[in-house]
Amino acid sequence: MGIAKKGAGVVVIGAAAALVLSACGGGSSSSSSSGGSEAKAGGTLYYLANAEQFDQIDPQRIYTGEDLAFFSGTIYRTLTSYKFSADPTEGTSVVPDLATDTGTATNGAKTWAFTIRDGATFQDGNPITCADVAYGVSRTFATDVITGGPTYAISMLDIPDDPAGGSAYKGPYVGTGQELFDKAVTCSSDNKTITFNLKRPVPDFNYTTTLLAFSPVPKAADTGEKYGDAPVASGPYMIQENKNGKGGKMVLVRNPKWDKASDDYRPALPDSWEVDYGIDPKVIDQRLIKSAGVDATAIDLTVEPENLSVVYVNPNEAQPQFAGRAVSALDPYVRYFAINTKKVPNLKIRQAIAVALDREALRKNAGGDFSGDYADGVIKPNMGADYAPTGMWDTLLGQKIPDAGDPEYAKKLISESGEAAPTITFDYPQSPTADKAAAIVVSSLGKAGITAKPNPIEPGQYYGIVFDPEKAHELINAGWGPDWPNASTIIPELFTPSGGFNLSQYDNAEYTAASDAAKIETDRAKQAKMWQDLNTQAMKDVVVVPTRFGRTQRLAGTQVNQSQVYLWPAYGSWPYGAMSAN
Amino acid sequence: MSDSTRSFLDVRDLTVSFPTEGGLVHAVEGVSFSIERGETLAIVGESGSGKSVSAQAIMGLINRKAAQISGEVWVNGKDIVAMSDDDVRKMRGSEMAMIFQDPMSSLHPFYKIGAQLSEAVRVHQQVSKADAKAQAVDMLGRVGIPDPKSRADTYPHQLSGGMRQRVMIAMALINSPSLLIADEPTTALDVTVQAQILELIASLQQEFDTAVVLITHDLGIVADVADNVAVMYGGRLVERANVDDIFYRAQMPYTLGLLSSVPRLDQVTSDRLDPIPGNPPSPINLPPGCVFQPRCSYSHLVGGTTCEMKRPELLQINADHFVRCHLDEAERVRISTEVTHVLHGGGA
Amino acid sequence: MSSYVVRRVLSMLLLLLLLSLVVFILFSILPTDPARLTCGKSCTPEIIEANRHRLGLDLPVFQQYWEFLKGLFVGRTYAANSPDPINCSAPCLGYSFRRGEEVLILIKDGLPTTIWLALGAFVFWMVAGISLGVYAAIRRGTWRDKTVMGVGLVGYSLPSFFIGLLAIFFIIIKWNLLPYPSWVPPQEDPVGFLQTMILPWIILAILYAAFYMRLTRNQMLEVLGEDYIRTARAKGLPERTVIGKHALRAGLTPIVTAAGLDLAGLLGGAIIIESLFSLPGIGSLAITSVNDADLPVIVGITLVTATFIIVANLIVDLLYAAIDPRVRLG
Amino acid sequence: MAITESVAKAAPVAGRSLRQVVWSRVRHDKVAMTCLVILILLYLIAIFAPLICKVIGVDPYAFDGASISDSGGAPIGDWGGISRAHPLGVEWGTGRDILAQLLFGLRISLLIATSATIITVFLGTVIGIVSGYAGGRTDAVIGRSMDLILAFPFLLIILALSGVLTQRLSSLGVPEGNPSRILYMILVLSVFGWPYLARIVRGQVLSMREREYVEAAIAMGARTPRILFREILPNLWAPILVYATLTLPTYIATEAALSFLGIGVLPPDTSFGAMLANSVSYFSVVPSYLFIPGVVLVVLVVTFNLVGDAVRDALDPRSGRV
Repeated sequence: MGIAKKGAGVVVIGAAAALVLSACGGGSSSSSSSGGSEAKAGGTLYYLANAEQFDQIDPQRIYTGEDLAFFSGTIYRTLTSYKFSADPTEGTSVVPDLATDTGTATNGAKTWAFTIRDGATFQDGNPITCADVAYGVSRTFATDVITGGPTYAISMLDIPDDPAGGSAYKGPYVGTGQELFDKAVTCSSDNKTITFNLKRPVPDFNYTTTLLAFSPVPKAADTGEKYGDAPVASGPYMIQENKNGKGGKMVLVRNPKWDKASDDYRPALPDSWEVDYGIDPKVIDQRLIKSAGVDATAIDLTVEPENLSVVYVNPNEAQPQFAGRAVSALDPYVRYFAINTKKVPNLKIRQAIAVALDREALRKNAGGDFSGDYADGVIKPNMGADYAPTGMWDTLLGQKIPDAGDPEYAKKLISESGEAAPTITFDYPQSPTADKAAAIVVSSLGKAGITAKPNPIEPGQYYGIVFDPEKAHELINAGWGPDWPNASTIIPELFTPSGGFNLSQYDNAEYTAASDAAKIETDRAKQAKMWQDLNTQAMKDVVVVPTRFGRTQRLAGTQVNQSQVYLWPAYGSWPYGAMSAN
Repeated sequence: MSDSTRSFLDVRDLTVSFPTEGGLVHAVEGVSFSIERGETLAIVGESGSGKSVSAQAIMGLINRKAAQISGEVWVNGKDIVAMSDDDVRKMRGSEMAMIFQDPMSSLHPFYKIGAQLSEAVRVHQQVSKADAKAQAVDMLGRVGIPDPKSRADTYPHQLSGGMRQRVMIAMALINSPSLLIADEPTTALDVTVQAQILELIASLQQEFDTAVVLITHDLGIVADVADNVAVMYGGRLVERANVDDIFYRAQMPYTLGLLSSVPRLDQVTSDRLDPIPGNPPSPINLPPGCVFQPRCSYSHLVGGTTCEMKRPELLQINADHFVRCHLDEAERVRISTEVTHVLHGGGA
Repeated sequence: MSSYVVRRVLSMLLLLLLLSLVVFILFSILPTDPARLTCGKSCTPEIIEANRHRLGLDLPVFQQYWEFLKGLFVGRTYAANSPDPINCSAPCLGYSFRRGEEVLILIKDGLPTTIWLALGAFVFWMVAGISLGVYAAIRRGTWRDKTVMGVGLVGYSLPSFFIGLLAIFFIIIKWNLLPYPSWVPPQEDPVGFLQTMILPWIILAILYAAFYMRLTRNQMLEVLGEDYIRTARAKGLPERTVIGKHALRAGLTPIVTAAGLDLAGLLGGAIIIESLFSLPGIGSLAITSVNDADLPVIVGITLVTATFIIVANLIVDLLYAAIDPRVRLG
Repeated sequence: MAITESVAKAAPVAGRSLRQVVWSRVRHDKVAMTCLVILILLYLIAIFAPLICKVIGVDPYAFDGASISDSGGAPIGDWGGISRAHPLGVEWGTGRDILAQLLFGLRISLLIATSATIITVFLGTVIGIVSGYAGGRTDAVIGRSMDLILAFPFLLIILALSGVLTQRLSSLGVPEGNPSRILYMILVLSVFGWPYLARIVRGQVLSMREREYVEAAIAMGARTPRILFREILPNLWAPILVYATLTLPTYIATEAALSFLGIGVLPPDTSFGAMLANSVSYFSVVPSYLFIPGVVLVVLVVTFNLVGDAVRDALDPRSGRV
């Protein structure tokens, strides 16, 4: 789930918060879950958003952590889901949801089967069947209509590629290659058990199935492009109204057809949810700090820098009056600068850039220790086994590099590179804070004789531009978090040509091969080691310059039940499905 | 009600001066004259001589905040200068009215003339809109506007200059004022129309027994309509007499200058015609002595520097003939006869 | 008269046509590829190509323009060949794939807020501007005049976004005199509406008020020197009538003209104020669309705003004729 | 806003001797003279900003990590960390010196506004004269295009096109980055600014065409360009001067607004608008971020307007004090 998506706020006030706002992820929750009274049913929870709309409401198209967490907790059910828990390991463990269990893998993890629970129905009362799930999955293949969503189904399901590009199956609308899909995804005679036949072993496929891309869609109700306008709910809530833009809101009310008996995953305590769009970040802060009236049961996604000292003593401790309702925790994101290896092929130069960069100033500008810890790779410590220190700043670059950078050494590297000191352009989504970061990049690289030109891009267009090989420049600001706690959703995505987030345009055959091998490694421990090495390898090759393991701060109102006020490791989001009002 | 001793309009020692960046501007200084109902007084003089200012002072149209006014202006037994602005306002348009020089710009372009007239009615009389309108139409008819009923619904720009001036006159007389001040009522109009307008004024004067103050620089008009004439120069009254005295027995060199600068049809040779040399004085710094001295071709006849240094008094020659000059009587009479003789075709 | 209006309307339409063409050409050179924006991170050239075709972006600019024009009158259908074509009924100002909404509807949604904002500010600035201007003119030269003009000059010099920020800082944050602005339609919550709008109104009005004050003053000074004002006084009209009726009526005409155009301009959205006070009006829509490179919306707003202004031009001229009988139309 | 009216009013028929009259009038206007002096000072400050910064010992680009807190990046000390080293405090998160940023911001602000005004005046005058003198089709075409330009929501257009047009400029050989961006600002301001002046000038020319000296010149068979620029232009300087002096401040304000909306100069450089935009995130904690650049901006604009007014009044006493 890239920071790629999620709408930026109004440039005037919102932009400053755009990046932070889209932050979401896993990690240990600190100043939270300090008891709090017993969870009670009823009431309304308010989600105060700066964004003016959800990027996507169509289940197959949702790909932002926060949104996945929100919608899977409220209106959509998937075969499997993550346990609601603040604990890093528990909180990222898979539990059955629409399926009776977490799936059974056979054929060396190349075949996965799930059985759908009895009594699970759509909001129109029709029972949810295997066919509905299969149909939902099939929509992913209509890449011209169902855009923006994860494409694991395409890359994993056992369907040949189309020589002309993409999959041989073109999705349910065109219908081309339907038979291939029906071979790959089969339903039992009672239409209850769904079987996925995969290209390659996917040991953690039941993690993949937590994605809403694998949630059921009744074929009859599918309106393709516009399905998101009136989706059919399978979860405890359904959309009563949704008006985008400033002053707009989405209201979720109870889905009368949802049967508690068929769903022991979601407590679904509140009577309704209200998402208020397009509120100014300063306003959100003020309202949650005051926490008056309906704001007592409100939640937000970020705390503005100016209020950090109001709410927190330090990144790990909230001010007394906010204890229990202020969260400050590592999010799942790694913030980094991708180096376009096509435009900067010379390793020494890439090293010089990494060496010269003043990461200390950058971190300070982002909010100091509130903004996270120095990163040494693209895999975060809270990824568990997959993480191991890469030693990027100690050994990989030839010597120890201070956080503030080492211009002299950078100069030396450049002279060794046999090239003149380069002139590079730095792409970043514009906001006052990002502008200051750009200033830091320019001057710190300048100290090493590297001429850097800032290239601010409107946040809303940012990824549209930097993904375009013609338009992307040498240095690209980015952030990435895993789709589930396995580096298989990081390394291949970021560093292989087939990856969806390969901003570095890194194409190293050997590396790609190793990555592919790691993907299909069924021994988790072995796999973890492989990811660790690939992570280190990428850093050694300076494909990216990791700057921060991101940290996020957010607030909940005084009347939000505090036993669920924590950052859910699964998505680094609120545990929406579990939250309730006192 | 005017008391017997005082004339209907009695201006006494009127002085108007405006403070400006450049200093105090003495527009009018020590002007006195009087006139009865039914009479016509013509005030003549070059532009800047203070004619119009005097007239506006009489109408109380001069903003007292912007100017210093002293002296007395008795209209029908009430002293305008001493009255409150609002009382004067109430008299304007009812007891005294004024016609302006340029009929083109003196009517409000946005309102129908009927409306503009009835407005004048309704300020001073408690009558219904309808009545006021009726009066307006009637008045328009009386000032010789054909088809007044429909004309009342036209806008000023739809009328000719002459017609507009008639409208102005109608507006001035609609409340049958006893004093009418006409400030160069005809200068903006072409000759044929001029005559008509003057006749109109005259006839209406008969009808309402109005006292008319006619301000002009055109002696031709004066000869036709005025009973008395007041000659102004540099803000001062330099000669005042009945019309015959002015035309045949004027004694002030300036008056004579004016007379001789009038082109006359019966004057075969125009070479006789000699305009006054030089320009009128700037009202800001008037010469210390006789204001006319710098242009006066006779001041050398007065011994020493009297004309340069000493302000001449207003001398009374006979019952209603006054003159302001340092020359002694004999000299004045001599010059007068000399000039007038020539003018009236006696000589050559 | 009527023939004049017809002629004006025709030339107006011509101007609009020209304008829309210019807008189209201007924006056809924008770098960001809307097709690229419609497809997320997992994006292949094929997908982009497909999208581009579906959005009709593979057509030459002029054909796209033609499609657009046609859409205005007969409506149009996007992605006709896909399973779920998007129908945009006439008048179709275009379709925002970014927001999955017809441009016209987006603008309609924003318009009420913007209209409320513009009208409110309009009232404020006209009342303040004209009354102060007249006052200064009557008192010309006095210290009162000088003070009013001085204040006016400062007001004229205050950048609206700066006073906007000041207002937010003091009135809302420091002194808590007003709640944070959050738009509600008046019919839903009049109090909240006023609480939200009062600041934007005043701040938007200040600049204009200052300008109209100066304008009014100059106009009045000019008119008060006119002969017909002297005539009015000679009639014995009370000063109140002279100023309030004769002078004001004549002095107002150019003010009306300017006011009409300014109001029209505001109906196109006050970008800065709307953004500062997060009012969901055309201005906010505009800025968001700019940030998202949501071309159809930008084009739509540009055209709508321009239309307002051009129409206002016509109305103002008619008004002018209504006020000043000397003006002949045609 | 339709500044045209006021200026048109302010434009008397310029006689040759008017020049001295105006100057003497302005000279006797104490306020105006004070402002004039201030303006000259401001321009000097802008020109010598780098030098001044050196003298005071501040640097707009130097990051002073020591002056900001390590957690949250807030400046250490009251009022944005005002200290001997940083007279007006430092920027949140970077510790860059506010005073230095102001001085350099002033530089950019004046550069853009001044050049834009010059270009605007040039365009407006030339086009206005041509359209007024040529009349006929030329006049009609120019008139239409003015309507066209004035009908555009220019703020929106400027924002929407900034990216691409800036690139175009660089591809046309203008150095990438700030040069192109500044040039873009100057150009768009001028492009959307000239019609107002052109209208005024056109009006003046129309009334002037009939004047004796022009007719005389025509009668004497003078060539059109000569008539335009020898006979007519000299008599237009009054309205042009007034327009220029009143336009400059509006351009300063507009430029600030634009950079507030994020299309200003690139980092590490900054401008008033950018500083104000930046202040938004912090001003409830550090008000000085808002006040310092804001006040400077206002003072700048007010001073310009006062001078502009003085000139206008001098040219047209009616519009000014008695």
